[in-house]
Amino acid sequence: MERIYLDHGATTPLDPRVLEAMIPFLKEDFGNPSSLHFFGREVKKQLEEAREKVAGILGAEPEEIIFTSGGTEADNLALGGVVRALREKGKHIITTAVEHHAVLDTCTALKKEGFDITILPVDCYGMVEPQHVKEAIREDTLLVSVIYGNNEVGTVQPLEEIGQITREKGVLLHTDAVQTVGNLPLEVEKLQVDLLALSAHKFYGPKGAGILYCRQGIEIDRMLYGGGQERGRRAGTENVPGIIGMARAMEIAVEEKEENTRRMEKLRDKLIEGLLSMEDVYLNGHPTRRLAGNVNASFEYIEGEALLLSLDYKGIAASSGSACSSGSMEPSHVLLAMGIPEQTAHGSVRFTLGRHTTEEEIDYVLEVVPEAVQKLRDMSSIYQGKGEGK
Amino acid sequence: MERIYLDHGATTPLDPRVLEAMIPFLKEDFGNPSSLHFFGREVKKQLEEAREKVAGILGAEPEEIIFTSGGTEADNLALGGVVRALREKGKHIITTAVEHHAVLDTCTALKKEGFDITILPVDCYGMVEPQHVKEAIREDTLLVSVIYGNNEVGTVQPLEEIGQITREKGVLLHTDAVQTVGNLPLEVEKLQVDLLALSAHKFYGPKGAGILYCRQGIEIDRMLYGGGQERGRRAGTENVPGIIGMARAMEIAVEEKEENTRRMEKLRDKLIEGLLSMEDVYLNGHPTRRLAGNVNASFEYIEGEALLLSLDYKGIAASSGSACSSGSMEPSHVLLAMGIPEQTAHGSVRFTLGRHTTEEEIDYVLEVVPEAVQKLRDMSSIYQGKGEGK
Amino acid sequence: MYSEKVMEHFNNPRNVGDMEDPSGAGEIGNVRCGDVTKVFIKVNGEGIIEDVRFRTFGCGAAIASSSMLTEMVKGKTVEEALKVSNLDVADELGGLPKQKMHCSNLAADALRAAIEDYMKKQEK
Amino acid sequence: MYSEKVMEHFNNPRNVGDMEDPSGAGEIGNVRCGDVTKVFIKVNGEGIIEDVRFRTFGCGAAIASSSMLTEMVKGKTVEEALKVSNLDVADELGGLPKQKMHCSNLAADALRAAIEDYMKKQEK
Ligand SMILES: Cc1ncc(COP(=O)(O)O)c(C=O)c1O
Ligand SMILES: Cc1ncc(COP(=O)(O)O)c(C=O)c1O
Repeated sequence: MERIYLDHGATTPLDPRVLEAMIPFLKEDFGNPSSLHFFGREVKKQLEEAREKVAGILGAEPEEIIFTSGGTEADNLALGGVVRALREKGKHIITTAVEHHAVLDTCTALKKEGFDITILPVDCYGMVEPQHVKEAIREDTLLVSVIYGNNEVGTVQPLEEIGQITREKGVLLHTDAVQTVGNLPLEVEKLQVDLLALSAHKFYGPKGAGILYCRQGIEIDRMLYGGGQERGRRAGTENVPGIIGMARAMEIAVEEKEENTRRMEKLRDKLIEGLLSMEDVYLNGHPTRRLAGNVNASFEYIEGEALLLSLDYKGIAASSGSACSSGSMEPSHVLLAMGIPEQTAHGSVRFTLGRHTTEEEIDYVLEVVPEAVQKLRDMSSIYQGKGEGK
Repeated sequence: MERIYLDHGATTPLDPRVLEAMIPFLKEDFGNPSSLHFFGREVKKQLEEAREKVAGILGAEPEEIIFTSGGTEADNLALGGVVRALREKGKHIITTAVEHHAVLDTCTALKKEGFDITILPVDCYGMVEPQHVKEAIREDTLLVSVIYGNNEVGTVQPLEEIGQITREKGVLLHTDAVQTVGNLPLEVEKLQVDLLALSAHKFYGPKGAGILYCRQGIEIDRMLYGGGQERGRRAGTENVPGIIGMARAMEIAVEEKEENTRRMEKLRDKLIEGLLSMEDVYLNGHPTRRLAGNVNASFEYIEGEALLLSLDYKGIAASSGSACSSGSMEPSHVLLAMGIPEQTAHGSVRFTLGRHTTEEEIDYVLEVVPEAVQKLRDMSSIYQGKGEGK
Repeated sequence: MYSEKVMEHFNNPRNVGDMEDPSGAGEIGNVRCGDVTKVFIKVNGEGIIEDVRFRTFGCGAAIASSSMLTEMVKGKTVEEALKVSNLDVADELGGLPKQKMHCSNLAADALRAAIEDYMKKQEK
Repeated sequence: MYSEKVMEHFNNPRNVGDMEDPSGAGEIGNVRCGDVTKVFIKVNGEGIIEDVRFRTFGCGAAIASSSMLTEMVKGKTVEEALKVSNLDVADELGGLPKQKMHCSNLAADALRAAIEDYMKKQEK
């Protein structure tokens, strides 16, 4: 069976050019970058070149880049590291209701440590109102954390406006930019952010590597103790092949950004249009301010996982809600925050397009989805036939 | 120039058989194991097979294996995770003066959180006295952490005896076994340990993957918050190629353990003998209870890094002290704990042999080292010519 | 994640649909939880379940469990059918993932509700 | 980590050794810190450093800095030599890693001690 991968929000295939860049480091260039001898020095040099490459793309200094094991660690380090280092100065953190669990669950843990958390609401498109950020900032606010491009519904937040507010108020701003590489601008000065988290495998890089940008001068407590790697901010022998691959993947993603974005947006809009032509199907997330590859739709009267399995049977890989929590029957916290009724939230499926998605694939999806949906609706205890409504 | 790598304690080259096992996961098998669809399920299956393989080698259950980003994270999670989960039950941690910084610095951080740390002394060989463990255990002791095979001086601790004590006293025992794979027994029941940390790149596996064995029933607080991976004990998309490679590397290491250990011990003893035939050179660590590949010697009147550079110039890669701290001029905490005078500690160099080390290489080293040492001694302000002493 | 048997029942569910004049009908679950299962039974004079139908709003496990259950109880007496537990259904499906076990409860519970409905009607 | 110039001086250090009847001798550092540098100078009647020697127990940076320093001050007057700072030595070596900067201090400090020793002897 031909298989169509429309789950690029969960992970992406490794770009062959990235693998090629990694191979020497999986073979002869195996040294530990901390070693003083030849084997170490050569690798250290390449590692620092990768750091410069990443820094260049973000418009940052190499010293501001902390390599981590992934997006989760980057988010955890950003939040925990900063507020613990600043604990003498305050105890308040502001975030939003549509963050990834890597941010939300870290906040829950920090709450147990005595920090105060404010979770900002979003509108029906999943957008945060900058004014709400402004109003929520208190004397003792240390950090605001706002996701850049939402992993579930694709909504892009007005980061620059929020950044202007946090700068005025002298509060730090972290953004989870994991879903945005190769799609949205990443220059930290433009975004006005102080911390920014990335994960390589979301942009055709390898699993097991991530980045935390941390603006110079920001105090950050380490989370992993041990060797002096990453200027004492993240201990542990560096995942050298992973980091080299990540830098190369980022470079490619940025080089090909315009073209890929244009192509994907066109296909995305075709898919959205096709799905919305069905009865009782709604688009979740913002109609225009959304990630180029993201289509999230709710199919009334059926449950998302069931549709997912039906599509899988037909060779189409999609996801319901966030990949990480799709094992549970909890409706997506993002959809609920947007005010979508639980029944409708349960019926949501996410298609995330990638670089290699073709128009033929979209056509096939648009052929298969209506059949699959109808079959499930016909089975559904809460569906009474076309046009009969809830 | 031909290069001789004698720094396998810092990191090892990736075994080509390991790379071969990883390649499919760097190409077509790229799915996210959390995804329900075909791409995810296939990868999930392989990931769980890797877990079973690792568990089998440790004589453990698959549920007891937590995959991490490396040895540092495994050590950090073992200590921090356990004592934080048990904080209601006590606040005392026992460890030794010869641990890796991943353990020692975690203890320092835990001290700031209110935990009590007892650091046990060692004898002149770097050995812990089990009786000392027994005497140090208090009513409120939660955890004992003892390194299995020392990364600097190679001394192997009497874990089984210590394990018997901790079991009798009902206290948990963690061991940092990072240096021991392919060399020492790893069955957790034999070792009587409750937690055990490993790092793939130390046994010809990839950088960026590690293991924490955590006995069933032990409460452990997660350190990374986010998705539900690793049964909720370690969030973040799994480094699938790294984990697959790690399991394969472990399999190979265990299969070839007898043969490699025998070969390496022979070469190690030849190197030790050759070095000790020089004047004012001492072996650090235990003469027999030591890792098969470890030779750590102190060369009086000269400084270790200088010898390292001289050897590097002649194509020999070694290290002074632990790889991670070799950038600083602090004498090794391990050597100092063994009662070695600072001057002598400064003059220590570590050679760590590997699977591919040959007798010719050792012969070459024994040719080069005396020349290099003499040249540096002739330059040294504290050396007064042969036989004149300090 | 799911066994082949689960996927087979999910893709080719047995006994789907409504029933005219059922001897008993039961409904369990609620839309907010993403799970609603309806079961209809036709019981003959000897107390044997001659026909059974279901409709389910729910995940793959919920649909497959409903389908499996209907196959298991068709031709059984109501007393025998009452003994079919959620675990029996899951076993017959070749097992279900732990976090999905609750989904298989719905089917058996809905059947039980249908049988109670049938019994109540009998009393009248 | 180290520049080529550092490695060149480390591998081929200039002016190593003791000196008979030096005009001045200085020693800085201590063995517990892993760094001891001795500098000997021979100063002629015009106050010019005609010859200079060093011996160092220390790391690569310490040895290379000592070697570099001796080259820099040979032929200079003692007054000129006193102006050579640790940073000048590091610069001349093409830079040193941050954590190694303290090692380059020893050489210049030992030279200064040697010059002081020379001056004290002059006073007598
Ligand atoms: C927005 C967002 N943040 C963080 C993460 C976590 O990244 P990783 O799983 O690579 O650690 C993800 C991936 O699921 C994500 O989509
Ligand atoms: C004994 C020991 N523990 C822990 C570590 C840390 O492992 P990693 O650097 O792979 O995180 C090392 C490696 O330096 C080690 O030798």
